[in-house]
Formats: sequence, C-alpha cells, structure tokens
Amino acid sequence: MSEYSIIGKPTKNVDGPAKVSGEAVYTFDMTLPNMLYGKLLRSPYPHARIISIDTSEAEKLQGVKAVITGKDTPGGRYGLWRRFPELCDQTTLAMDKVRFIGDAVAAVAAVSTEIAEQALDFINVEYELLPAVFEPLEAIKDDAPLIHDDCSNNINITRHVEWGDVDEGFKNSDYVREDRFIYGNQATASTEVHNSLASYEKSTGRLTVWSSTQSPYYLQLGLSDALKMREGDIRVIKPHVGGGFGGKNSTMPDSLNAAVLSMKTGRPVKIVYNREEEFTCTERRTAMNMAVKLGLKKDGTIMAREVKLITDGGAYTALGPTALYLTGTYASLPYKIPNYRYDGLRAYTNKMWATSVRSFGATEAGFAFEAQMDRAAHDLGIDPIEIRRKNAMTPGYEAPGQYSVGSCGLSECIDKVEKRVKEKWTGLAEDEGVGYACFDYQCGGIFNWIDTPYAFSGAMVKVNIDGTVDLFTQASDIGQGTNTVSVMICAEELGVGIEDIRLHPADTATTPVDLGAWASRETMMNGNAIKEAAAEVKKILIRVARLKLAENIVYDFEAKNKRIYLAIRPERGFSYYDIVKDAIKENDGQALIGIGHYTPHRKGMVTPAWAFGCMASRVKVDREIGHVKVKEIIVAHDCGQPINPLGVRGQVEGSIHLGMGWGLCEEQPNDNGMILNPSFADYKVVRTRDMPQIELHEVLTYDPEGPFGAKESAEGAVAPTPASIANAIYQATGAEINSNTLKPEKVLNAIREAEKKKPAKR
Amino acid sequence: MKKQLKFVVNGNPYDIWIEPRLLLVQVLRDELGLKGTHRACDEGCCCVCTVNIDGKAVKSCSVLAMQANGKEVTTIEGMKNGAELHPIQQAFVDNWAFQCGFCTSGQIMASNALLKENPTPTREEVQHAMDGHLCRCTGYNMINEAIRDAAGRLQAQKAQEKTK
Amino acid sequence: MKNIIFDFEYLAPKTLEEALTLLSQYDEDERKVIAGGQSLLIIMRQKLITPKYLIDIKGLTDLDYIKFDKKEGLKIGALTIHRAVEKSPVIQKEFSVLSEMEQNLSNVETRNWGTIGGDIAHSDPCGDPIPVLIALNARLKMTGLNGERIVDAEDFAVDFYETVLQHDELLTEIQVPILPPNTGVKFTKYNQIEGDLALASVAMSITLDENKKTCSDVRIGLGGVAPAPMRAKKAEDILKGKKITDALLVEAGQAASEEASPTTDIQASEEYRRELVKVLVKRVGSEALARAEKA
Amino acid sequence: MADTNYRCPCCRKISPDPHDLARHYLGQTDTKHKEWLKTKGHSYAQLITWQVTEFGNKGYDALAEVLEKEAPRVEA
Repeated sequence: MSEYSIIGKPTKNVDGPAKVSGEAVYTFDMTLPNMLYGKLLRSPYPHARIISIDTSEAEKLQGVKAVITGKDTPGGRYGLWRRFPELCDQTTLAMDKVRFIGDAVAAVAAVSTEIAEQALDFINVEYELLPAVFEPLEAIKDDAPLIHDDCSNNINITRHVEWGDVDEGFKNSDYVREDRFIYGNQATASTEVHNSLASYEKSTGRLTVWSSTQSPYYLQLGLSDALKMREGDIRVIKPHVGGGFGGKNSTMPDSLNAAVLSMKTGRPVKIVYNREEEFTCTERRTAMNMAVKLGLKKDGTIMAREVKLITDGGAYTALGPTALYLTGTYASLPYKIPNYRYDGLRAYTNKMWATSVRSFGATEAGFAFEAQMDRAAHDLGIDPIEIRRKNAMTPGYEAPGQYSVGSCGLSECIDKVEKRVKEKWTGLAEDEGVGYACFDYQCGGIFNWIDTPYAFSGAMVKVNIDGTVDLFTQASDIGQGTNTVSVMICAEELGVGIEDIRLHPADTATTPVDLGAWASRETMMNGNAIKEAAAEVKKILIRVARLKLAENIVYDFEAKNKRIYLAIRPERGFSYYDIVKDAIKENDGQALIGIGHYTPHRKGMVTPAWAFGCMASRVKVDREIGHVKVKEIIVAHDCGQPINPLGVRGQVEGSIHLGMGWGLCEEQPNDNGMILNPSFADYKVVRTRDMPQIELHEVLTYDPEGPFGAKESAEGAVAPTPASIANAIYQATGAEINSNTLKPEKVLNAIREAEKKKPAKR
Repeated sequence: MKKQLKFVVNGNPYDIWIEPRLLLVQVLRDELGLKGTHRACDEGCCCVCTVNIDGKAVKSCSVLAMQANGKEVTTIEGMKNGAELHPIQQAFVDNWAFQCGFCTSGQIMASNALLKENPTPTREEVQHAMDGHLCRCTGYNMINEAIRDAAGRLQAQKAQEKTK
Repeated sequence: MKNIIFDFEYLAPKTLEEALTLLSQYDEDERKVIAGGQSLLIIMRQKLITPKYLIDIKGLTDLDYIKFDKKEGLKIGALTIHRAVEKSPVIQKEFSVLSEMEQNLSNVETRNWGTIGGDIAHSDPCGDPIPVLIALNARLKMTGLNGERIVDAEDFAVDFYETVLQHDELLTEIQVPILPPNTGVKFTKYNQIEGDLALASVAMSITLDENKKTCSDVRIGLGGVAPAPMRAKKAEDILKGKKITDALLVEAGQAASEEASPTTDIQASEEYRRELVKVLVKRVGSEALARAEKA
Repeated sequence: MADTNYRCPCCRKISPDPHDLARHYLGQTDTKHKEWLKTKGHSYAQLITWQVTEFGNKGYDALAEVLEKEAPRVEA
C-alpha cells in the first residue's frame, strides 16, 4: 500500500487555536436575545407518590415567566433502548411519582438564574412517601416495592451468554478458582456540566436545541419521543463540548425542560446544571456485584470461565442494559475461552440511574479477570506474563454467536511490554511491585438498540470550484479529537491538505445521521463514511484525469499531495485544482458531491473490530499507611493504523487517568439513595502530582474493516489501569483486593490480611 | 445596592457598577462578556476559572469582584498578541495539551503566572504549581510537556530580544 | 442545590479602627468578615451563612507584613497571603517548617489570595497552619476596640470552626518565638491525593539538650483528628527528658493516637485516622530529631 | 418423543428443548413472562436469583422442569 501523506502523521488539533484562546464556544457560553434561565425542582425523596403540586406562589414571583410540572409536558416516554417500548421508562418531568433523590418534578423559567432558583422554594409539592429499595437483590424479591408499576420484580433486563460445554470445561481443569468482586459507581465529572439551550418557533412548530451532548441524533430522538414531535422538526446542534465520558448519551431533563419552557414562553430558555446536580442527577458508571469462576490446566491454559453479574441499575434504563451486555462480553476477552457462561441481571433501585462511563463493562470485567490471572499464575507457579501470552487472543478468533476478531496484535503487545519492563525496571525498590493487565476494546457497537433505520454513520463531501472542500458529518467531537480525524481522513482520501477542508460538524439539520461519540466508534464508523464520501468524489476526478490523459483504461490513478496522477508514472498527471475545475464543468456546473455511509455487516452482535493492548504498572506501596504510589506505566497498544499519533497518545493518557480514578479514589457512597459526596471537595479525582509518566508503544496492525486499517484508541486503556495497579499491589505485598477503590485504608487492611495468611513476604 | 468597581481587564480600564455579591468570574463572563474563562465546580476545587490578578494566578470563582477593585486582571482573552497566539498558547496547540478544552483557559493562565515566577520549571515544579487544576481529559502529562516547551520558547524569545 | 450568593451590604473599611468599629456595630449573626474568602465564599454559596453585612478587611494593608527580630522572633500580619509566608526568605531561613507547610497548603491559586489569618480564624479542623503553630509555640494576637489580647496557638480553636475570637475582635497577628538552640521542627500531612486537605497531620518540634543527647522539650500538634487542631501532651510526656529512640517514637505515636479523638466520615474511619497519627508521629519525630541534631 | 416441540406459554417462541425454552423465558423481562410463573406457584425472581448468584444453570434447570410439565406442546 502506498505511503500516506496525512494518515499516521502527528497532526495538530483543528480546534486548537479556538480552544487555547478562549474563543471556542460551548453551550455553557451561549446566550440568545431575550433568553430565559431555567431551573429544575428535584425530589428530596428516593421513592414517593406525588399527591399535588402547587406552583401558584412561584408563578407570582417577579421575573418568573413559566412554571411547569409533568401535566404541562407532552408526556411522551423515552429511552435509549427504543427497540423495547417497556424500556423507554423516562419522561420529561415526573408524572405520578419520583423514583430517586433528584428526580425532576417541576421546572421554572425566569429572567435570571437567581430568580429561577428562588422560585423553586415557592413550589409546594405534597408527597406520599413510598417504601424505597436500594439493593438489587432486595429489589427483585416478590414483596419488594415496585419502582415502575409496569415492571414486576423491578427486573429491568437479564442477559445470558453461553458457548462450549462449561461444566465439562471445569471438570477437565486442573485448577479452578472462584472470586467475588464488588464495584462502586463512578461519576463522569466532565468539566462542562450538562446544559442546554432551547428555542421554539411557534410559527413553524420547529425546535432548535444547543446542548452539551455526545450524540445529537440520540438527543433528537429523545426530544422527539418525549415531546411527541417529528424528528425533522427538531434541530440539535452540538457546539464544543466540555467532556462527556459516557455521561452525555442520554436525553436529560435539561434539554427536555428547556424545550417545553421555550414552547410555553415563546422565548429561548437555557438550563445549566450546577455541580451538585451534575454529581447527583447525571449518568454514572454502574455499581456491580460480580462472581467469577476460572478453570485452567496445570500449564495455565484456560479451560472454562463462568461469570455471574448483578448490576444496580438505579431508577431508569437509559444505556444501562448495554452495561450489562458489554460486561458479559468483556469478561470473555482478551483471552481465548473455549467454554464460557455469563448470566447478568440489571435491577431497578431507588437511586440515580447508572449507565456508562468511559470503557464501561471492560473496566469492571478486566479488574476481575486480570486479578484471577495473576492469582492463578501464582498458585500454578507460572510467570504472570507467560500465562497471559499462552491464552492471548489471536486474529480470526470466533466467539460462537457473539463476535469475531479481525486483526489482533495482542501477542506483540505482550512481548513489547515484557521487553521494556525487563530493560527499564531493573531492580525494584523495597515494597515496589509490577503488575500486568491485558485489554481489548470495541470500535463502536453493532446491536441496534436505538432502533434506527439509518446507517450508523453518514458523511457528505462537497468540492467547490477552487478545490476547497466542505465536509459535513454528525460525528461528535467531545474533546477526543474526532474533528481532526475526520478532516485527516477526508484530506488523505482526496489527496488534499488539511487547510483545504472546512468541517461542518454535528448539526442534525445539515449533516447525515451519525450515532454519536460512544463505544469508541467515530474513527471506525464515521471514518469509513467520510472515506466513502471522499472516494466518490475522487472517482469523478480520476475519471476526468483519465479522459485528459487518454491513457489505457488499465492504468491506476492516485490522488495525493494535491495532484492526480498515474500510479506507476507519478510525473504524468495534473494539479488537483485544475482537475476539479474541469470536473465541475464536465458535471454541468454542479459542485462535486460525494455521499458515504457505514453500517457493519456480518460482524456478529458486538463490534466490527477490536483494539488490543498490554499494560504494566510499577507501584510503590506504603505498608504502614496503605498508600499506593503509581510510579510509571508502560503500555503497548494495537489500534490498527493510528490516524493521528498525537490524538492517540492523548486518548491513552486520558484513559489511564480515568482508570486510575476508578481504581484509586473515585466513588459515590450513598446513604439510602442520597449521594454523600456531590462536590469536587469530597469526590476525589487524580490530580497532576499523582499522575505517573507513561511510556506508550503503538503496535501497528491493519484491520480490513477500519478506515486505512484504523481501530479505536479512546477507551481501551482505561480497563488495564486499575487492574494492573491492583496486580502490582498483589505482587508487592500479596494483598488480594476484590473491589474498587484502592483507598489507603482498604489497601492497609488487605496487606494485614495477606501478612496473616502468609507471613513470609512474597 | 450596587457598588462602583474600577479595575483594568486585559489592559482596558473599566468603571462599572455591580452588585457586590458577584464573584469575579460572574462579572468577567456576564458583565464584560469574557466567556473564555470557564467554571466547572462551585467550590473553588478545580481551578478551571483561573485568571491572573496583578500577574498572580487566582481562582476567579473564589474572589469577590469588589476585591479586584483597583487591580489588573488578565484573562485568556488577553493572552494573544493581536492575531498571534501567545507562545504558551502555541505550545498547548503543538503538544496536544488539551482535549475538550474547557479547563484550558485556566491551565494557560496558571502557566502564564508560573513561567513569570519560574522561567525554567522542572516536571515536578510544573506538577506542583498546576496541582489544583482539574483536567478530565488529558491525564496532565501532555499539559506538563507543553508548559515546559513554552518555557523554552519564552527563553528563546527573551534571548532574541536581547540580541536586538 | 444552589450556588448563588444572596445580596448583602458590602463594607470595605480602610483601617483596622474602622473595621473594629463596624464589627461592634452589628450582631454576630448578621455580619461576616471576609479576608481572602477562599473558604468563606464557598459556604456562602452553599447558604450555610447568609450575612446581611459583609465586612471586607482584605484591603487593610497595615495587617499585611512579615517582621523578624532576633529577640522578638517572627511576627506575621494576619492579612499576609499564604504565598508570601511560603516565599519569605527570612521564614525559609529561620522557620523553614512554616514555608514547607505553606508549599502544600491547598494550591497556588488559593495561596495567592487566601490569607494566613483568615485560614486560622476559619479554623477548619483539618487546616494546616495551627498544628505547625502549636509545635512552634506560637501565639495569636486578637484586637478589639477595647484593646488586645494574646492566646497560645493551641488554645485558639475550640471546636469545629469555632475559636476564642469574640464577635468584636479580629485576629491581627501571628507571633512565633525564636526557636531554642538544638531544635528541629517538622510537619507532614497525609491524604491519598497529594496537596488535598489532611486526613491527619502532625507537626512536631524537638529540642535537645546542649550535648544533643536527651530531649529537653517537645511540642506536638495534630490536625484532622479532633474537632479542632490539638496538642498531643501525653505523647510529649513520653519523649520529654528522654533520649529519643525509634522505639520511644513508636510509643509516643501510640499515645498520640489514643489522645486524639478522630471521627469516621466518607474519607476514612476513626480507626484509620488513629493509625495515621501513630505512623506520622513516628515519621515526623525522627525527621524533627534529625533536624535538631543538625541544628 | 423427538418431534415434540414446546411453546412458550407467554409468547410464540417454540423450541424442542425445555432448557432452551427456559433460557428464552428468563431472557424476557416483560410482566407477562414474570407473572405466568406466579400462577404456577413459582417465582421468576427466585429462578433468576439462582441463575445470577450461583454458578451453573440452576435457574434454567428448575424452570425447564416447570416448562416441560406446563408448556403447551405442538407437533413439529
């Protein structure tokens, strides 16, 4: 394959100049003339029936323009799992009852945020308290209080996966171990809070919403379902977004109520969450209870694995079932398991609902799997690297009825990390340990729970008379660098420069549907769509070039570096700009337009391709106080063909930061459904002094499914981070820890347990 | 009751009347329309809203606007030299030192104050000085590299000016 | 779920005299004093306090000073910002532990605006300055319309966010006496996240006799493990008059962890905080000892 | 008899194997499927709890027995 001129070259972020000069506009920064400010009244109870709501006092307040409750909304039910009507369990405002502390009950629009906030105090809600339930296994009992009247036993969804003969597999194992893991919630903690600005035009019946979202299309669907409007009458625009991390996939009360309030008042309305709402009322990582059983031969070969999972769903569905499905999938990777069984249950509870945070499912599954691999290796007297190498996933592997693996560089990654660790980390200091973890991650999802008739990604390329290009795509850049990747892919395919392309991103009225930024799908799925759209135009250009050159049909042409020329005789060709002029004339004066789309085919139920990698963490443990210092991390990563190495590194570094947070310090303790640390003072996030240096190695593979062979790099590295840190603690002290977070107190207790068990230091 | 606030922002003198309850960040964003300074927490815990007051890095959410009376405030909007990015801004771009960009203004304003105080900081010194800054995207290392890269650029710039 | 500050009447006295007059004019519950406001503005946003009158003393430049005198010792004006204490050459030379403490107090942004006096008067049980001042045998000067009074640092804070300050008084000066010869002082705090508010902190000053054998005097200040920063007298008694060994420091740590009265919260349990005190006293003690021997 | 098929009592799913039908059944979380078991004196919650808390297929095995008895049969 010919050398790329743009792909694979470190490329500066196309949004850079705007973002470093404070000129990039976020929804947070937007105002419109005559705009009102909205606020939400939230439930103080985890479970209660609404007897009555009196808004008259609030309406009297000077500056208040509208107060709405459930009955003032169109009342449509919505959710992300639209294929299953019973899972569309959310409404704009609580209709009959509230299901968690923070459920939205009423909304106010006023001339200032201050007045809107004060007005909340004047809304009188009479509640009838209902018994609440906070534990999944309590929630599904026959006598438990029903959270959704139409869902008996509060069982939201179940999942079963099985292949091979699991019981036989365990029978034929020389070594079988069972472990139980418990995981807590993690907040997405984006720096930009959830906020939306809605403007409704009565004369046309059309609604425009600017929102801090990961998926304009999902928001358009959610608004359409909840407000009972046509999708096409709703325009969603995604300005710059201050982070998503899995928390901005769902349609939330901010956009819904801004929209309804705008309809009521005829004025633009903006609703901005405060940080406490962000911590207590936005989507977060799912708390889980996981039992895992692993059977191996003496030599470390995996014979069978069984996983039982209970997830604490909280009050609503949203993306929660995906967490349940993915955890079951990731628990079967990145090692080859001939016999596998998974059972999962997601139960409703009276808490803020839990769905997705970056690398959800993979992080939890990986923590358990990698811990078991280390413990098994230790018991069987096998080197931790060896046992991983022996079972490592290989290209072309099939998980019956579930997924298939295309390219896979896992073994190369393991070799690379082992080599670097041997070279670099010679002679560990007292109480230092090195822990390993392998990982894999999907490149977008296949299962169409959103129930869209559209292709998963679409793109449109328009080439103008002077050769400049307009690229229209709904791909959502939420910071990960998708805008830059989109432009690079388009430029490479057309053979033009970055500077020739003007990107028109993420506006549902002007761009073909893309499902948004989740499951690390944009580079794979939108990249393919853009490549196809550009290729369509390229075909026209080459046809024109071929006519001009009057060459034999069999000669191949290439478009590169703003020239279109004979592949075998590069000097024979034309300037791209000249060909564009001719092509447009030849095209009866029409600008050149290419349309592309992508939907995976024959790739199983999960994802079109898998990225892989291996990570080693070096930590120092303070045996007296349990403090864990992550000193350095080495990671080898197979993301296929990296499109933009700068962006890939940024994604891996960021993933490790978020993984450290889940592993070390981020948790959301609750007391009867009340989240106890709704602020950055009490919710601890890893800061720069605790961040280790990271040595990243890209292991090049080529995945036929990916644009230019590319795979994901946005989430994979989250999972191995806590796993490798926990394993490093285990290697240094023998402490076995079966839950996040690795707070010093827990680590200290685990070390003492280990010392009791085996006084001889490992 | 409104009070008079006289201060200089990005070199421009302002003489305005404000409600004393307003925080500096509110006045900058809502009264002066300088939206480049962002807010991420409500507790002074993230440094996203950092600006410079008399050259020192300060959280504009933890200062009453009235307390800036008579002071010189610099925000991200004051960093560019005409159309030219400031060397720190350029270093952030070149080193991919931001992702979502929401905390970037604060990071850059803190770097600006840091590099005035310590023109050649080590990795550890940068970590220490930027400790309060919450970034959810980058993992900090690439920011740290950008700041040290910027330090080099500013040194080179000074050297050039001397030779002139 | 609110973070908006209600309106108040803003009063900015030009002199200490004016400030004290204003203080005496209003009831304690209707007025509040703001210095750097790094903590105050947060609790005002949370509506924990909603003063009618806010008295802004940050402008009182006559309370912004660092003076040192070989006999009198160190005097810090209450409105000196943390950063100035941290960077002061004379403090770095004569009382390096104060500068070390400041280096890890919150973050640069806070230290650039927050004042040491405001911090002390806010009296967060987990705050850093008071334990160090206890170890340094410092005194705090409070000024009211009808005169001044001075208390030992260890007697200043009495309960959660409660001090001996009378409602018409301001904390005006921190006084640190000259260290006796052969004295070493060390402070450390622990939290999982570096620079974060202390789960527990320990400051210790050890003075050795002239031939640097036995411990002639010792002062231990604890933070984060009681309703207010406290002095660990039982632990001091164990060390005083003896030759300090590792074993003795372990004993002192044990005593300190017993006389402390930490509570359990979402960050850590009471048991763990006691454990921290035990370990930190041992570690800080041996470093303070090493400094005393070098002194 | 090999040519006997079982039909899910709550929907149109048909399978020759009660275990297979049990897997289908516990995969359905709509009220209809949950409630039918109660009418037969069993608890969906109990079965699914076994299935997700204990290793093995205890929930399916138990349900398969019930279905073998209770599920309508259809000739293939």
